[in-house]
Amino acid sequence: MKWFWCLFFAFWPILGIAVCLVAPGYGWWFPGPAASPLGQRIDDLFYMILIITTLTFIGTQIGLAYVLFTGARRTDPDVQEKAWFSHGSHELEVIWSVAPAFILLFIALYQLDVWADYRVKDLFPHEKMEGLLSEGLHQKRDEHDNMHLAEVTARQFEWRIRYPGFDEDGNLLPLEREPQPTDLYDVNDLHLPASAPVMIMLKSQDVQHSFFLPELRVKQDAVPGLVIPVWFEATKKGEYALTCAELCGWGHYKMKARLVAESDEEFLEYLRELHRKQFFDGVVEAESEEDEDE
Amino acid sequence: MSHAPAKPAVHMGLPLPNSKLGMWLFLGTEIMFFTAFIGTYIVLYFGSPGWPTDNNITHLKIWAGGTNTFVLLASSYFVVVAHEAMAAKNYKKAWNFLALTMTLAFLFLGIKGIEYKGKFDHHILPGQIPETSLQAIRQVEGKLEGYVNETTDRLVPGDDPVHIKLLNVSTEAGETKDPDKKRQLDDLGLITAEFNRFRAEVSANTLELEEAQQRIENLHHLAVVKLKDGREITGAYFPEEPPKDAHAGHGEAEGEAKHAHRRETGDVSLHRPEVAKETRLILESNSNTAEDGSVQVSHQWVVLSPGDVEEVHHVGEGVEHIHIQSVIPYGNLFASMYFLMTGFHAIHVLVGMTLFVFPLLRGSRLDASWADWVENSGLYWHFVDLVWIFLFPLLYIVPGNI
Amino acid sequence: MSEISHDTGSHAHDDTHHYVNYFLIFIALCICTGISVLFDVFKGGIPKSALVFGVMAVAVAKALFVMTYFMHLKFEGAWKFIILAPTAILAVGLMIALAPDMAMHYYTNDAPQVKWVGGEHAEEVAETEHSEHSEHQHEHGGH
Amino acid sequence: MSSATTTAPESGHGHHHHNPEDRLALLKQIWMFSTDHKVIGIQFLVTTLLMLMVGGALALGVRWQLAFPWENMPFFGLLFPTEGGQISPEAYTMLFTMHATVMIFLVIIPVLAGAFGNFLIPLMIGADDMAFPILNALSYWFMWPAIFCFGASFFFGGGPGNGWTSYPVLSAVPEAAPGSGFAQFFWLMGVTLVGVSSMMGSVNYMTTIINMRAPGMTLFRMPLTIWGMFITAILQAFALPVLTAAGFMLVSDRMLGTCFFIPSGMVINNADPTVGGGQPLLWQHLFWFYSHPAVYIMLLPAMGMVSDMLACCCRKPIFGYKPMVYSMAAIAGLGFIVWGHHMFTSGMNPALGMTFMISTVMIALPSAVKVFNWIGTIWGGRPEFNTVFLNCVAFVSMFIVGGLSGIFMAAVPVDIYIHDTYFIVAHFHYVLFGATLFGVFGAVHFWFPKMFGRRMDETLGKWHFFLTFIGFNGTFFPMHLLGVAGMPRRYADPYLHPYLENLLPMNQFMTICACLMGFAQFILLFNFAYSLFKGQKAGMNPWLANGLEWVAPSPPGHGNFAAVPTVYRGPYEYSAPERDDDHWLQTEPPKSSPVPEPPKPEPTPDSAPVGEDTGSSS
Repeated sequence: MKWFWCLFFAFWPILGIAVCLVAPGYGWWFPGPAASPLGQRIDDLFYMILIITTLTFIGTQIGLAYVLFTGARRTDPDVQEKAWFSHGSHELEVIWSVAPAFILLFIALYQLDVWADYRVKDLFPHEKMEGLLSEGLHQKRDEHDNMHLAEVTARQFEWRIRYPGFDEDGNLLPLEREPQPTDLYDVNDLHLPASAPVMIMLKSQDVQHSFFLPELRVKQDAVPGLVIPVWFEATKKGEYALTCAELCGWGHYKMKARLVAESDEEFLEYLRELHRKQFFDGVVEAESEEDEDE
Repeated sequence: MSHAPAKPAVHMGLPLPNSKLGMWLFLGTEIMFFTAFIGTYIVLYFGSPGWPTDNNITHLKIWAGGTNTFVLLASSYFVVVAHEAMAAKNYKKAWNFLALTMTLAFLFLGIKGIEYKGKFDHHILPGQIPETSLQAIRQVEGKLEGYVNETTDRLVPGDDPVHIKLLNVSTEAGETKDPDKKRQLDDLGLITAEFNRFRAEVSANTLELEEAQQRIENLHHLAVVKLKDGREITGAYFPEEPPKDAHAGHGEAEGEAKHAHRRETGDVSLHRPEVAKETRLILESNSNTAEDGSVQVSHQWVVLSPGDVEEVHHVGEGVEHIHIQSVIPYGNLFASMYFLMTGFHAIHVLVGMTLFVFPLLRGSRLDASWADWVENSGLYWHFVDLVWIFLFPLLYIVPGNI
Repeated sequence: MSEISHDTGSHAHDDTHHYVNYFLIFIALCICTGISVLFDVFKGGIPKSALVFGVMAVAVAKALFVMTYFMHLKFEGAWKFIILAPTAILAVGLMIALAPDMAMHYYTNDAPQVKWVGGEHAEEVAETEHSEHSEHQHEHGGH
Repeated sequence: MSSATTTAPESGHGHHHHNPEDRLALLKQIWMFSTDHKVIGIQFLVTTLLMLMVGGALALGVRWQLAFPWENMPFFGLLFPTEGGQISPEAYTMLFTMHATVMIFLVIIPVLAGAFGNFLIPLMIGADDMAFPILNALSYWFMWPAIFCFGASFFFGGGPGNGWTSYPVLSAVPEAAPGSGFAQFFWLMGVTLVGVSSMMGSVNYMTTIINMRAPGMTLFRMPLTIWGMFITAILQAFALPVLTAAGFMLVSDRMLGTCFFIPSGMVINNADPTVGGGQPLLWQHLFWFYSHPAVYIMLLPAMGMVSDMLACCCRKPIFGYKPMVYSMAAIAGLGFIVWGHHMFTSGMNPALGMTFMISTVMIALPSAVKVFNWIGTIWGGRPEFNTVFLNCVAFVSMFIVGGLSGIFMAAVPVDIYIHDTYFIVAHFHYVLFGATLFGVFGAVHFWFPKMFGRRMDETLGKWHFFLTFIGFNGTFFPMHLLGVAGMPRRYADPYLHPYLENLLPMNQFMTICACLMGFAQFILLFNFAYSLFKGQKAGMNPWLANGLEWVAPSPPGHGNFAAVPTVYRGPYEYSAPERDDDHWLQTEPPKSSPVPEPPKPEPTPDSAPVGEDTGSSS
């Protein structure tokens, strides 16, 4: 029976690793490769830690299996051997304290810059964002204007999105902190350019939510009372899932929205369309209703 | 401890009785408990752009805090003396000093009670302080609505919802035989009409804080004035000299500006004309139904001499307790912190007092077996004192200076 | 707690410590309290930071007096450090750790009263508050 | 009972006085207000095992919904006859909230500190009882109002649907979770009462361990179980008051109109805008200041008990006793400064995030040292593959997984992605169930003879272990993959989102495994009840272990020891070469001095060895 248990404990880590190896084939893995440069760095970090932990896992499990097997052998009726009377080994303790310490310290320090790039305001890619706004979108800008392209306000249980509007000449205005009469609104449908990093203001209207773009590896809580800037960059055009990752009430699972990353022109055209709908003077009512149905 | 006293102490450990060690460890946990409160207070204070620091606004009384500090220090001293007396086997003295401590504890709570009463009187209570002008106006609107609904419910019997009952107020007033009740219903009708006008303006968002304040003041003075010439005027009635302008500090220019603004919107009701002393002044409101069916209200100041007035029936007395509260940004947070910290401190005072009750109840039978009890509850009492030593400057003196 | 067996221990312990004039300590504490009240009285004449520092220093001094003498810590063994040091470190550490998030806002604080306090109304508020208050008093006095 | 010096180990069936009447008398005491630490320990054990079944049932409800969303739920569905047996999303939030609440506050914390802490501490250090027996009894009886409060919260509307973390503003404003009005209040009161109970326990344990050790039981002769309990008590004593304070603030936010955690201007569920100026992040800080150390509260005693059991089962001294103690102290010390890693995506200051990240990564170090030492303990041992040993090996093996997956979320950038996904769920189940509960199962089997004088059935025990282990890994290992696939926690219906649709079969597989695991627990309960009356009689020392508890009768009478035992060595001197036996009781005097030396007087406070751990745990 003891051999059975030895095999039992040796078998399951092998099974675990096997499952992990086949999982990507069944789609039980990341929802696609990271669709943003920062996401790729996060993935790289994930795989690096995965390799380190897998090696440690294999090492410790082999060690465990080994000591179990030798222990089991020692209890055979014909081996009347006493257990090894040892209170430990100073050298071993030092080795297995210092070696992991260096590895852990390496992991801790290695990742700092990814975190800093993601969250420290001074390290945001301001220049690229500025370039997108003034050249790509031809936005008329002062130096003091912020670089947000949209304001996302989470509420139970939807995402409300506010875009800047156009001035009389049809130029895109900067997005102000306070709502403006020219602003454009949409719900659960976030359109943004894919050509450069973009930044949004994240707010909450009621409770805490979390802005989660799985394919882009972006997650940031929307904290009531705070306006949090979030930047990300979609590397290719397309639709991405936008979900809520912080419990926000019974309908938490329903906060389903999408991020549409598109070209600058498509984005501007989308805003113009919003503008047309929103400031439609209501003369041809039937037509506008049809528009909304679409 | 478990062993018999005759045996030498054979257990390992510290040269302390378990009870004292346990008390010290417990005090460690208590320190963390108050750390959470004090830490919360400190970080929220710094995190709020405008903590209310004017003691006139927050009704913090520094003399009360200072006296209480002194009271607690004295009680702490008495406990120490009591403990010493226990050690010296002078149980009578110990009892007396414990009793003194108890008295001071009551004194502490009494002073605390006076402070709390001041806060209650001025509604410096968590959740009840408006922090922007809009909130102040909305709050008074809610209070007025509460008054109207409550009075309606009281005066009009039946199970109908309040808004149905309100429609029936005038009918009821016409039908009732009881003159007293009729007058009450009439009053209610007048107040409701004023309230509805107030509310309409609030929801239209055209009301500034000081205008709202004037409105409420007018409402307080709402009266039905019967004149000698038989006329009856309903409106805000100011019998004495015009009350001193509450907003004198704002200067003429601003007042003028406001005036102009109101004239534009066709409402001249808000600024009382300057009249001589001993003149009665009443704001008359006339409502006319316009062609399109909407009700238009016009206001007009009527100046009366005392001789004109035959009888005054004050309608606004019922709502005189309803005021617009001072706007205190971050006042709720202040009130929350104040009551939380002092409240939990007061609970600890009560617990300490409970601890002292037991030896006090022993009376003249207090003996050596209570020495540990007195020492440990003394330790607890000193801790209560310690907390207050920090609460006093943090709550009363430091705010506004950093 | 009232077991007789403890008495021997605690009394033996009590006998070892020195006589303390508790009344003197009490007077010192009262003087300290007086000083902190004086700080408040002469608010105008002292730099604000000095005032805060002074008041808190007085509070710490009072706390130390109470702990050393009233709570007999002066006469206790080394265990007092073992119990109190971690507590003190944790207590201070918690506040320090809370400060970057709660006391300093890395992200924009978005609340109506922030606009009210910091924005256009800033001066007006101060004034209206004051006048409202006096009016308040007046009304209450009138009744 | 003879004194410790003459105590000979007895194998199998002992001669002394435990007959069925004794056990019945013991059982009767369970229902009474007893101040005996053993009875209180057993009371805690029975209560928590029952609560384990409740918490497990709630978990199965959650699993059912994830595997068969919106299909009629067996058993739980009966509570929702109007929906035709479907559960509502509100009920789903209540299910996972209460599952976590019951498991954390009513199972794991009380089973470790309450049940085993109470039963073992006085026995293992050679005391006759706790320092404050009445306080001890109160700490048990405060559990019942807590259980009542948690129970009551079920019956108010939607129940407390805010997760066990109960983040404001959701939990602070009743309108935010319609129907949770009084439920959330009762829930918070329940947490507070559990806190009071734990607080009384922890002060008691610390005093007992510091002051009531038998002569000769120096700090470094204490079994690791005692070290675990001691450090746990310290963690509880200094972290829990902060949560209690925060709990009071949250209650008053809900009930009294204060605004510590409610910012102003929030329009919640079309109610009036909130008034206030508080900060929701404050709760998260205060909550995790306790609840992160609580994770170690839920782990350290199990680590200690597993160390004791492994040494005994392998007939071998613990490998690196002092490193084990130091790493426990280090875990506790670091455990106080890592709470922020629960808030990496919460909008915390990035600088604070970096600090917390480094401390979090470093806490893996003492955990690693412990794992290596456990493997070292088995290395060269002579293990008997009994239920106790199997559970202990499972503990080590599962803890490795839980510990390693922790490194992923310690890395903030990776945590940005996996935060609040099933990866987190996988991680903490591997630590709390995989490690702690397997340790507890082992401990139940190991100390059952001491509690009741009879052994638990080996065959049933092994079946229970086998099925639980399979079911456990089948349930929780795939959760890592769900997390990597980006499935957020607490979703009543993840398949609403297209990118999660292909995870349904895996969820169904996990649910089946969870049912298997749930079924296996009935074997444990049956074994427990059966062995109570029919189990093989155990003598004083059925495992031939060294600890002080094994020189007391099984079950120990009131006062535990006939005479105060004297301790001559540490508890792990198994297989010493100079002896014929492979064990060496702590109370057995050295051969060189047959006459026991008079016990050493108390050490002076300056040499008080407690300093080493309290100091570093700050």
